[in-house]
Amino acid sequence: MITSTLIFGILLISVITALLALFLETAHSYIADYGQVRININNDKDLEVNGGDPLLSTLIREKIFIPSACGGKGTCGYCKVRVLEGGGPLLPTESPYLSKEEIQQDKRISCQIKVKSDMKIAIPQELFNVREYRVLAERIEELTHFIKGIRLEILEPEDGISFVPGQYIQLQVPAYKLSSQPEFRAYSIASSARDHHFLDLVIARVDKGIVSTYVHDYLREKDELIARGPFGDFHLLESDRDILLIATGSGLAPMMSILHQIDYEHIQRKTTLFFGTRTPDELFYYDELRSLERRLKQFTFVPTLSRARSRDDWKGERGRVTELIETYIHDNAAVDVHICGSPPMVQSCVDLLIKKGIPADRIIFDKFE
Amino acid sequence: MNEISLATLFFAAIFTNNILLTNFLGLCPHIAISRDLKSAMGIGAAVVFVTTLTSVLNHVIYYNVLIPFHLEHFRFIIFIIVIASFVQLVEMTIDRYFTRLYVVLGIFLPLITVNCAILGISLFMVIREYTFAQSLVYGAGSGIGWMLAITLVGSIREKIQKHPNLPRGLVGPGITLIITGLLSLAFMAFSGMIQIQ
Amino acid sequence: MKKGLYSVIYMFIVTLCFTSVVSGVRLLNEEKILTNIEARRQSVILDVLKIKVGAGAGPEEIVRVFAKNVKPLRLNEDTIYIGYDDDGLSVKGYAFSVTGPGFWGPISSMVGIDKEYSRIIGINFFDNVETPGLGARITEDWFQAQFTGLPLERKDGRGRFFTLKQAGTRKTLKELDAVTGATQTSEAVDKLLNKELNRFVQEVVPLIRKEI
Amino acid sequence: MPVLPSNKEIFKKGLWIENPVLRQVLGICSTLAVTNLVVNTLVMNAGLIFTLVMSSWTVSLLRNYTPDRIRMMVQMLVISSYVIIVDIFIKAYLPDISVALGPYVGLIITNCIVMGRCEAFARLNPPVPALLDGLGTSLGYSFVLLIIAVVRETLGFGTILGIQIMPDGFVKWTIMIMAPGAFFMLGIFIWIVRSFYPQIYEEKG
Repeated sequence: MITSTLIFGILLISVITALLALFLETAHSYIADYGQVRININNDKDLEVNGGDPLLSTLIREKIFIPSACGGKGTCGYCKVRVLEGGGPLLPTESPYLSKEEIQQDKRISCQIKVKSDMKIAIPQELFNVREYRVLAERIEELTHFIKGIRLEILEPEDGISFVPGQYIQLQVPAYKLSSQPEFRAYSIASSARDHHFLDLVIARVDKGIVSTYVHDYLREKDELIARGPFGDFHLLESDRDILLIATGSGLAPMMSILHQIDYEHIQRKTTLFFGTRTPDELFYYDELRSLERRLKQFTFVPTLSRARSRDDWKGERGRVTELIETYIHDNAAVDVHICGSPPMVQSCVDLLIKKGIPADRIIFDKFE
Repeated sequence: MNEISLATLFFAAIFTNNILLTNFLGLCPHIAISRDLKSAMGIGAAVVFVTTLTSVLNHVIYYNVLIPFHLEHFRFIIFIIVIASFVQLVEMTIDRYFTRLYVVLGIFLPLITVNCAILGISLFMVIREYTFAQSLVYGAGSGIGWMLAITLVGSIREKIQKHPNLPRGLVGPGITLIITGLLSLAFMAFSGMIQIQ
Repeated sequence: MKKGLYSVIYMFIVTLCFTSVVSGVRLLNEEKILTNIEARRQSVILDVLKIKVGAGAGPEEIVRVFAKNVKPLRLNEDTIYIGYDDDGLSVKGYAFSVTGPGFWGPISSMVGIDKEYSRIIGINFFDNVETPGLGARITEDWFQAQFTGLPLERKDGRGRFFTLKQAGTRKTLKELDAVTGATQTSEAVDKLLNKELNRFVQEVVPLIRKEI
Repeated sequence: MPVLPSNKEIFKKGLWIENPVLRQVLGICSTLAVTNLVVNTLVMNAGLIFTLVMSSWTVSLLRNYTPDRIRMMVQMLVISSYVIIVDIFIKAYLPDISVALGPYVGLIITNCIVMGRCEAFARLNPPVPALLDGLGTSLGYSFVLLIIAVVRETLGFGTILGIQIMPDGFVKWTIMIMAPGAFFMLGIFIWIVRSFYPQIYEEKG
């Protein structure tokens, strides 16, 4: 008797929920059917999706993961996406999370707006493009006594990698003496973004660093590795102002990629690169940069040495990159500044530039630990 | 069983036993959406609408399906699923056919599916053994009480948020909670107002 | 439509699994829950009859003491609990429950009366849905303890047994402190208990006398 | 430069860096009401931890089979089933506390954190990380509410877990037991933490 009531109860509840599910499904197919719509991402990729759902969950279905904390409840405001067309009017649930600037940039809260018609959106490349690659160490060369340049060939996937100059990838090395499990570290890409099948990385030896030690001491040409990416939002700032690039040590890598971009996109903005090292033999990519300087008349290369000795026969600048800023950059200069290197160097450069009246939104940096 | 008059219950649900200020229900959207008055009113209206209808709906289901078949212990499941699917359905309908209403009110509906206040009202209704009419009045009253609290906090917050002397750590949720606390204190003064019949 | 059908079947199966598990867990614990509910009800009766149970006694111990010291007596629609002393022979008092509207919902209380039907020996408001920190303070010891010793007599057999006064203004034994800030709850308690005590004295006591 | 999170980091993130109460101020609804006594808070927290961990795990297991449109209903079903189990256990083994908690146990269902973690993390990730995320988040949440409960009980009743700790002459802060006390405490607590760790809790925008 008890068991039969029990089983009947369970069945009844299941029938009720199933009926509700049926109800919702029917309602969905009659009320919320907006048919097939097209979402264009970054002017590049088109997605064919079923309309009617919020943008956030539609993108998740397409394996594009916009970060969000509250799970589409509109209470965290993290899932911002630029919607260029087809977003409809700004909703009151979005406005609390968007500043005036963001509204001007067409930023929207993606869990709140629904996909009802064709849309055009822009999302950070890193969210759209992150993939895992099987790569081959095609060439390893010694750039200085503690920096190696490695060239990776992308074996898989076959269509290679797409990234924005300035971005980085995560390189994974297998378990070895220093580490019982595979480890990965982030390295900026130095090669041209036009080259989808090869990546140049600049890897400085870090004392006891698991990945850098592996690369320096164990990695041989033709070895295979895993890489993930691209990540990061370091990029060439768009305006018609002059361009200033400041790098120390391996921070030169993303600058190289950006210089390639200036070259192939024929960007005519006046460009200056400050590159600081300690001694002349640490100045890697020197010849390449000098020849680029000869070829591009808008580009000036200014290396500086902080510990040049008299026997080095150095005719260029001496001192730190901050001293170059003091000499070369006048107050309130119309310039976009891009900085890459150690955190203290980045910090002192930023402080100095702000003091010189360069607005903070014209300075972009990537700190290398 | 329960003899509270409808008028008393209605006012008590708004003032003396405000669902937000004395029972802490519906705090998440309260903190998130109370940044400005306009959104506060939008979500408040959506809550009034949903609480009124779901408390009635759940009342009917509880007394006509769950009790006769001895399924009371499954009430959590049924109540929340009814609320979730009801809200989803209403939102779909408004979105499709009443676009203007959608921007003002409909957009808030998905946010309040899991609003504790709505399930809370359904549960209180059962525990306190309200009749059908009492459930309707209690649902509506609690919804209005919630709306009142969020609009009050929203309008205070709009002013205080921009004050330059506001400590940085308090910006956002900190100050909202303190305003809510003060309001809750103020609402305690209502407790002598309503006479039981 | 195929997708719709999948959703419906999926929902059905998932619900079936989960409700089965929940029912199983419930079935396993049902007896324990019922004992707990029973023990809670019985401990309230023991409390108002001032029959002592060892401190920290579990539900089983309460049920045992209750079975030994208390006998229920059905009188028409009322159930009276007769409490006996440990010898099991001499009557210690009578307990009966009083339920009625509070401010927010029903308030249930158990009242213990001495064997001469002349005084309250204990009261316990065991169930209410009043506001925590306000009306719900009627369950606090100081409030309940005030009733102990309250004589069950009225002038000329009319008027009230007691009145709840603003805290701190009580002058006689029949004036009790109300809960500050909980006017409605206090009034409800006042009205309910006076009415039900009256009914007990007028209607139930003669019935008990007849039975014993 | 960020790295992809390991399991340990997922756990740590929930516990402190992305602490749901302090950072997003989510999910305080149902539990704040019972923070006037430490013991009630402990029981509610245990219930919440169980519910969140188990629902995250279950939602993650079902993630590849659940149709999107009824996702909400399925999650609700999973969560409320676990909450009923919690309710049954509290009723069976902690009867006194069950009476004190009343309907609030049931309201764990609508705790925004449970839904939030299921929606935002569990339904997109494999079971083990989902479980750890649930554990970290719920522990972080419990930790904050416990601190609030300790302060409220100490000031409001002069006791902790029912044991008197304040001197006899101590005047109880009745306001702490009542609703406003909870709002003030949480507000002040968030204020203190955000003042000490502005870098973590900086509002983006």
